[in-house]
Amino acid sequence: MAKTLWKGNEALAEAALRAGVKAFFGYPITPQTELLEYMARRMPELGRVFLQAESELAAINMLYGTACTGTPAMTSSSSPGISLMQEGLSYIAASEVPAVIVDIMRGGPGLGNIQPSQGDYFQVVKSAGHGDYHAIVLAPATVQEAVDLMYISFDLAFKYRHIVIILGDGTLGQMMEPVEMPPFKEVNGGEPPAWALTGAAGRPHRVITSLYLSAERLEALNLHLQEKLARIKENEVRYDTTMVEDAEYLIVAFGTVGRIAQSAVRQARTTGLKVGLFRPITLWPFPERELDALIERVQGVLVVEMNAGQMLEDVQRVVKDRVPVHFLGRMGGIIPLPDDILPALHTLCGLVRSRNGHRVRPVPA
Amino acid sequence: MAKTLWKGNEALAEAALRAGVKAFFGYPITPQTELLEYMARRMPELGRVFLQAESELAAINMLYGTACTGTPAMTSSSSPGISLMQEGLSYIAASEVPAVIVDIMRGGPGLGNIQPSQGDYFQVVKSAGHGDYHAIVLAPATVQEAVDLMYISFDLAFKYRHIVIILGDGTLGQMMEPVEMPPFKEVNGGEPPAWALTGAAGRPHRVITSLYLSAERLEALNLHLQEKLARIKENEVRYDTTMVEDAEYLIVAFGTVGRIAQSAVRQARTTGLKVGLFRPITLWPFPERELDALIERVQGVLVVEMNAGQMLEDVQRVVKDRVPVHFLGRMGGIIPLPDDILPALHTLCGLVRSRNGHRVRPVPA
Amino acid sequence: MAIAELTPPQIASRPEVALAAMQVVYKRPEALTEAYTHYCPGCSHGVIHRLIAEVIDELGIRERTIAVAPVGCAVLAYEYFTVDAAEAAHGRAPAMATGIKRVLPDRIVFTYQGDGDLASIGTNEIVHACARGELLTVIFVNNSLYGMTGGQMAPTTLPGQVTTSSPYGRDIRQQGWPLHITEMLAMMPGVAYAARRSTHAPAEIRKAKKAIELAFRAQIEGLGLGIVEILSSCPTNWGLSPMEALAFVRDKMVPVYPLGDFKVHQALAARA
Amino acid sequence: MAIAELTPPQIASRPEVALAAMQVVYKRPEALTEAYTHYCPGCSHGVIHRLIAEVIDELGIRERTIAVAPVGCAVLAYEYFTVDAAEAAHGRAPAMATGIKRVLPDRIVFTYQGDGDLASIGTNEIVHACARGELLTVIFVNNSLYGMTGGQMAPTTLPGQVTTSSPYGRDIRQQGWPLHITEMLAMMPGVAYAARRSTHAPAEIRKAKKAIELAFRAQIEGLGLGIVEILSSCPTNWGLSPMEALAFVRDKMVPVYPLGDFKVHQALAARA
Amino acid sequence: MEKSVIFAGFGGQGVLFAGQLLAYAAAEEGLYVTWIPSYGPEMRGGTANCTVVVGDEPIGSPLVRNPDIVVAMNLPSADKYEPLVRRGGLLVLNGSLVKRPVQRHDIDVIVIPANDIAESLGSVKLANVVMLGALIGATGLLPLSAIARALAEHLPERHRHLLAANEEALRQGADFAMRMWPEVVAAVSV
Amino acid sequence: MEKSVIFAGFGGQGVLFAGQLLAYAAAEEGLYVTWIPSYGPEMRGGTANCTVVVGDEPIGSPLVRNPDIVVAMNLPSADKYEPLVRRGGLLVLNGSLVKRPVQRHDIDVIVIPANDIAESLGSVKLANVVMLGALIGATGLLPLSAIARALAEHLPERHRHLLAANEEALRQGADFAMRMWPEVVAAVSV
Amino acid sequence: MAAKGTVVIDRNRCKGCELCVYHCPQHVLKLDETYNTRGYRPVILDERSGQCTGCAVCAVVCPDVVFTVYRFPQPVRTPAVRAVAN
Amino acid sequence: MAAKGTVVIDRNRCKGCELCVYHCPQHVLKLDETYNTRGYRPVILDERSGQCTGCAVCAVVCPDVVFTVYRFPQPVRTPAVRAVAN
Ligand SMILES: Cc1ncc(C[n+]2csc(CCOP(=O)(O)OP(=O)(O)O)c2C)c(N)n1
Ligand SMILES: Cc1ncc(C[n+]2csc(CCOP(=O)(O)OP(=O)(O)O)c2C)c(N)n1
Ligand code: SF4
Ligand code: SF4
Ligand code: SF4
Ligand code: SF4
Ligand code: SF4
Ligand code: SF4
Ligand SMILES: [Mg+2]
Ligand SMILES: [Mg+2]
Repeated sequence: MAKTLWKGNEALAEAALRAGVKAFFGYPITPQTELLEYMARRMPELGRVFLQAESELAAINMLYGTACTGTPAMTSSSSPGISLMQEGLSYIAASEVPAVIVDIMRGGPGLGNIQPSQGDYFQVVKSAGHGDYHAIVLAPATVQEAVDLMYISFDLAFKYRHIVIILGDGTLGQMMEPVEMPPFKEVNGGEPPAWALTGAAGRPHRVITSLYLSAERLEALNLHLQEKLARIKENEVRYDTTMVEDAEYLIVAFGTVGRIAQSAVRQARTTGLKVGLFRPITLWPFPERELDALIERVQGVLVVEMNAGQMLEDVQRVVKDRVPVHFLGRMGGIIPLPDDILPALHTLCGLVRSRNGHRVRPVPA
Repeated sequence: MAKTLWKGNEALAEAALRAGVKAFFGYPITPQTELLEYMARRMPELGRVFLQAESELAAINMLYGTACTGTPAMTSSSSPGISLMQEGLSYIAASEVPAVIVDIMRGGPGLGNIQPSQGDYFQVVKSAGHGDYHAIVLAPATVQEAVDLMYISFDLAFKYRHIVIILGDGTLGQMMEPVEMPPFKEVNGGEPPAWALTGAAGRPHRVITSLYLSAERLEALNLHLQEKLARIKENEVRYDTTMVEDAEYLIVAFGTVGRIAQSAVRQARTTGLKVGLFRPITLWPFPERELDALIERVQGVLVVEMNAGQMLEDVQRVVKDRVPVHFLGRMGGIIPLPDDILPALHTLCGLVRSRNGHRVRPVPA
Repeated sequence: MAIAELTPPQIASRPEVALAAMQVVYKRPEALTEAYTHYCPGCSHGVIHRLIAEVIDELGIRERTIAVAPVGCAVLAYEYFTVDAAEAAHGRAPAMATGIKRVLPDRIVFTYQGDGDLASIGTNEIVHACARGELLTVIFVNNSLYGMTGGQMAPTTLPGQVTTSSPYGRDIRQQGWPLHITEMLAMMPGVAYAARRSTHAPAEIRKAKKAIELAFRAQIEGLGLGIVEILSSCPTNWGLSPMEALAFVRDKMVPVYPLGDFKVHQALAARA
Repeated sequence: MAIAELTPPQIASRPEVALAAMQVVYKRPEALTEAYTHYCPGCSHGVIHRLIAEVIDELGIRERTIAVAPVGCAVLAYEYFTVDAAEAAHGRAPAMATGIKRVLPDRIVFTYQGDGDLASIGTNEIVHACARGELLTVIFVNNSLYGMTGGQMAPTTLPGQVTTSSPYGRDIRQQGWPLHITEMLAMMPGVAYAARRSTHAPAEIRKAKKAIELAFRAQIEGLGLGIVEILSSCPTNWGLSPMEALAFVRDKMVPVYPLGDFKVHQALAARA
Repeated sequence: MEKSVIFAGFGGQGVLFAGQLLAYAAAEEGLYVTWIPSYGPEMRGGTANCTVVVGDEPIGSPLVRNPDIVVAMNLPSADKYEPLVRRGGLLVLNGSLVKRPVQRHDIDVIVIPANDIAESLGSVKLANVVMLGALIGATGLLPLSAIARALAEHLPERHRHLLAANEEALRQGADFAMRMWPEVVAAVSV
Repeated sequence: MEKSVIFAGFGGQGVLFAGQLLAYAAAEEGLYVTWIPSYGPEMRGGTANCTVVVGDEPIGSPLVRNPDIVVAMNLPSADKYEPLVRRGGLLVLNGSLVKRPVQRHDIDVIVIPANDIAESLGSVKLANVVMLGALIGATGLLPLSAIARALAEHLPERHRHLLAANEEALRQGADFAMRMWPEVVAAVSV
Repeated sequence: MAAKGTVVIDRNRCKGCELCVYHCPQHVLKLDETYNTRGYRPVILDERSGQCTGCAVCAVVCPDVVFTVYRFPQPVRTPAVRAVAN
Repeated sequence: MAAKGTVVIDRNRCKGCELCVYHCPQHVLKLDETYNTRGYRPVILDERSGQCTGCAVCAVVCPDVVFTVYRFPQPVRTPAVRAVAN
């Protein structure tokens, strides 16, 4: 096993290189900066494009431009920088060009701090700017998974001509873990896609736009986008489970919290509590069907996030009234550790036993 | 009745003047520009501040600055411009300064077009940037209601030191209706609030920041914000209903679509269909309890929006599995008229009667 | 049949034969599509489009040119050129063009931007494209206001000029002085060519074309960014007839925005 | 007891009595809080803070001054001044300051911004604050890179300078030339005072203070925006000792960024 | 009672203002009313239209797919809206510019040479008010005097000197409808 | 088996690198491992720490509130982390800088004059490796040779000439622990 | 008069802005009385068309690329050259 | 030597950057051997302190406002002025 120790941010960068990214545009922001710095070193070595943009706004629009040429390209940032990219993301989605974005989340709102957080769920999973669409959102829990997801993200982006966002947090970006790096993909050769802007040589000129002055045509675009999203929903759902087979209680958590919850599950099991973990890997498309199926078999759900309850709403939509849904959220850069999760779990189990009608009760501290 | 005919955008501006807004910062964008233009004429007349900003980014940050002085101030824009304000909104929320924003939505994603839309629900109601908070979101259906809500928005903003967003669409902005304008509020006199930046004359210096380097302190801020949001949720829910008393089916719609749905309800009633309308006025806080109470008494719900189903998710969270929820969405600037809603209503009723397990079925066209 | 024998009525009746034999002094450039433009009658955007197309034709670069259209009245510019084109977000054309050019360095990339687009919301992107010396050509159309949204004040609006958002006339104490951004951009070493031209008379239009050519050559020869600011008329929002609007450009705009070259890379100087 | 009779050991043992009788040549300005700063040893941010505080004291404006802190190493500046202060989003300090000044025109508002903040992400906001001639004072700290995030390239990074995001040295063909933004801003009529100073030697520091004073006077006297760019050391990210870092400023930065006044409003000229 | 009217024509023919006059008058009469323009892509020239809904209950939808009444001031508008008038509704055509026969048989139609009447009153610009007059004359939707008051109050300052001419245009439009199309006036159910 | 170690000290004392050495070695041994630094506010000076978790199953939480082992290289770190070591865990203290007695009685403690040993080897900069050596010596968490290999592979280019000195520091740290704290070595349960 | 050149007018492209009319040094252009398919009164050569020199000033000022301009190798006698496409 | 001035050093404010040490024209400053509460070796007046002129150059270059500088109305005899706050 050829594993080497990689820092999350750098591993993401290296995986992107191996996946064939040909251009990187970015702007420094903690806790994501090592990704940019790694690209600054390696892209020129490989004869590819690295450019530090003057801002996140410029970065996303440079990415937009490169994407229009059918070239695999990406940017990365952290929460406030992602807020600045919302307009650009909406343009990219409407234009149907492939783009990969990494968001290594930090504490908010506002300037907040640089500690890990999951406060971007809403803005990344629900909206990403004005209009109707969702990006494909991948939430790795380990550095290896970050690498693996990054490695396929360009394929997804090109397959659907869509935005793929890798959503991590400061922990993932800063930690080191042993990683098996995938091989370098052959990136040269191959015609640019049939929609790409390359110069109208010997063919009619092509246009990439997000402007549709007629309401009918803009609705048609939207229906097409919705149809595409439906296809993605059908084909691209990813999730992971731990000990769910006989679980009576279920933790739902993503990313770093997902892996931490795994420890909590193992510890709880040693005390005889039949707990399992459901970890969505694609936050959009959210693994609704898969979670739904599990709900039939458990007595209560605990959602754990590093926010005030954002994915929680998606879980509630799936669970409906069938079992109680509890929530444990830590914010501002505090990471919920197994020691926090276990009491919340016990509360859930206790409450479930005592009064069954109870629905949601935040257990923040 | 001293009603005069007002165009939505101008009525909003005039109502803000009467409510005591002292500074307006904005950037032109259709279909909101008349609001800015009206302010350009009237604010100088009243000796107040009108400033056209160089961009929406600058506008929201000018507003942020003015808000820090404890001065009632506002900006207005439309969807792509609101996307550009996401970072600033997050800062304002974290800093707990009062600010009023008007969003007259247009078709998206991307440049889209300038026709009416409700595609900003997610970005305005759910996220408005990174981090955990919700703005107070008011969704008027008529020009009169727009005026009335604008008139109280500064009170709300100051009461909670929070963001208030008036969420309308191109229809509301462009249409004229008879309006009774509220009286001018006395705006001079009154000390600036105790947190406002005014110069440290004879008192310790004050700081307004959104930076909390320690995770503990940032979590404390967040818990405080959540507590504040809970208070808002308790006190500020607003909604409207039409013929819900004996309704067997319920339409849920907001803003312009809400008023159009009212026509549909009246027409449906003439055919004997017992339909009612639930129209959230505050989109955040969403009238969960109030809707919940109604759900117990109906057999099916039809959500109608000018988007692909955004408020739909909140309705689903409330309805859970109790009755089927159908959805009718028009996009790209197409406005769902009663003629569109009635067939969707009939489908719902038909389906409800035929197969009861059915949950959500979009009926887009 | 010799041409001289043709009587004019004959030409009129069989123009295809007759005209073919004549010397074509001017014809529609290949780089323009057949589409009718949506511009108002007399709007200079159309003139500027044509000049760009003529230069593209003459330089023989049509098949390797990529255009970036702005948000503004020229938002549909991509429908009027027979080159590949992308539509940028408001103000971001230079960033988008950078993204294109960096991965396709042998293509010719130009942006077309209004004064609201380039000199207001998009100032950051143009400044930094210039600072980096991106090999781009920028056509900057200054009509002193926001045409598309109905005539609001721009940073380029003249002192005292009434617009829908400066209803009492632009007051320099409140709203600042007209922005001479091209002069500012010219200061940066990354800019190889920077000039201001006008559309108010045939001779000026010819000079504008020459400047556009140099702005393309700056890119083609790898010298740096080339930018031409072109004073342009907006009869509609000025409330003037097309001819009056050109007079407004000549009499009101040119005094505030002097025409000329602000930077000519020495490698271009011979051609200027 | 006459001062001359005090022997130094007595002074040392009863400093409060003895020193009180002496002439204070320098003491901590009132406009500074007692907080220890978080800056690295030898970082010029501290010097610049002190100069601002001294000027505020001397102008007697502390109680009506409002500061706007940037995102950058000086993000906590609001903890170090005894004036009201707000913390802006990255690059947006001029917009935020505009919002403050416009509603409190008799207050004195200044922004404190790094080169990443002002000359990269925030270029648009500073250009337009200048274009409008906002009555603001801008202290612009140029340390040639992004200090806070660990030393990445800024638009101000020197040609060839190695940073964590220009690991092979800034290549002007790829990353452009250093941005002389103060010279560019100086061109705008809305700017009443624009200068560049340095912190690399005591005499330079004294000149920097004078410039800061003029930048405040420009605002106080309603002449326009005043901006001082100050070349500043970042020993940490340059990997130099504090003294070496000052030498770097003197030997490497000053040649690229010439010191001097670029714009002095005539009403200030007498005082300059 | 709820009635919807679409005014349509070239930009510059004053259709938005005609609609506003109706709306102002309705508001003055204490009725509920909405007025909404087509605010198309920011392109110049082209056509313009607005929808006015008047009623004695709060107006739900300010837009309608099949209006009760269409006032079409030029041929493209006639072409576009004739098929949309609701069955039994009314189409008012500017006969000066629409020379073709009407296709529908299930609606009432009034054709009035509005440009000619307007020109006879001194300015073709008055055609919009002539058309509005015809609409009022035919339907009695509001008292003519209410429209006249709205005119007096809302005619832009720079057109003040044309007030009398406008009032005359209104009256002549109404007269024409009542005189020349008595069968429609009698039948009209809108 | 899963063990968590926190390395803590002043910035500049090399605690992050010491943790990385452990992590590299663990990875080479085919174990699961996570390393995560405190990445504080971007301020200079101050303290630094990192957490290493080693195990033979995939690591869930890369962070722990109560680590099995703490390596504290200065007094503030000792003060901060002594109370957090899990009951029965191990605290390795740099005796050169931490002169105070240990408060806890429910943990094992090794005190090693790391700075002094390091200085005797030519550079106080070696103290981090001395401490790491002591940890390995006391716990046998990994073979010393694995750490030595990690050193050989990951010592930055500019410190290459100090490789031998580093190896010696590692050895002496381990020796010291085994020689001077045999009862701990015997008891240690981590 | 001897015509030195002529223009072909793309009638439906013309928006009747009259810029060419004002600028034509020979004053040979005017607006038509009738409308083109897009509702504008387009430009036509008037009775003095024989004075057209093919100087192309009209083409230079026209925002809508309405003109194709020709020059005769040698002058063509008699007036009223009127070439209009479609 | 006759001391013309002296400085009071706010010991815990000093970060030991030595800028004052290098810049003092009289070379009367040096770093202490011991650490202050924040872990830095702060500046102290050395044995030549009597040569301090109260010129305040140290205060000008110091990034941490460590110095208060005094000047004596007339010179004070003997060396070793050493004034350190707290
Ligand atoms: C983010 C954003 N803000 C505002 C707008 C609205 N908008 C469209 S065009 C335009 C101004 C265009 O003016 P200019 O660039 O001068 O071009 P012109 O129309 O004058 O040619 C504006 C503000 C937008 N589409 N997007
Ligand atoms: C929108 C956004 N992007 C990026 C950052 C990260 N960031 C913090 S400080 C900084 C750069 C500061 O550099 P400069 O302005 O030169 O100040 P210095 O630290 O050098 O004094 C950056 C990029 C941020 N906080 N917000
Ligand atoms: S509005 Fe002005 S700039 Fe826009 S097309 Fe019309 S004349 Fe041209
Ligand atoms: S990183 Fe540089 S700029 Fe920031 S405090 Fe340290 S020395 Fe100063
Ligand atoms: S070519 Fe010259 S002379 Fe002939 S119509 Fe055109 S402008 Fe007039
Ligand atoms: S300039 Fe062109 S568009 Fe204008 S009238 Fe002449 S031919 Fe027609
Ligand atoms: S006052 Fe002058 S002489 Fe005295 S210590 Fe300071 S720099 Fe040296
Ligand atoms: S300059 Fe200031 S901080 Fe630096 S050593 Fe001297 S007294 Fe200390
Ligand atoms: Mg313009
Ligand atoms: Mg800097």
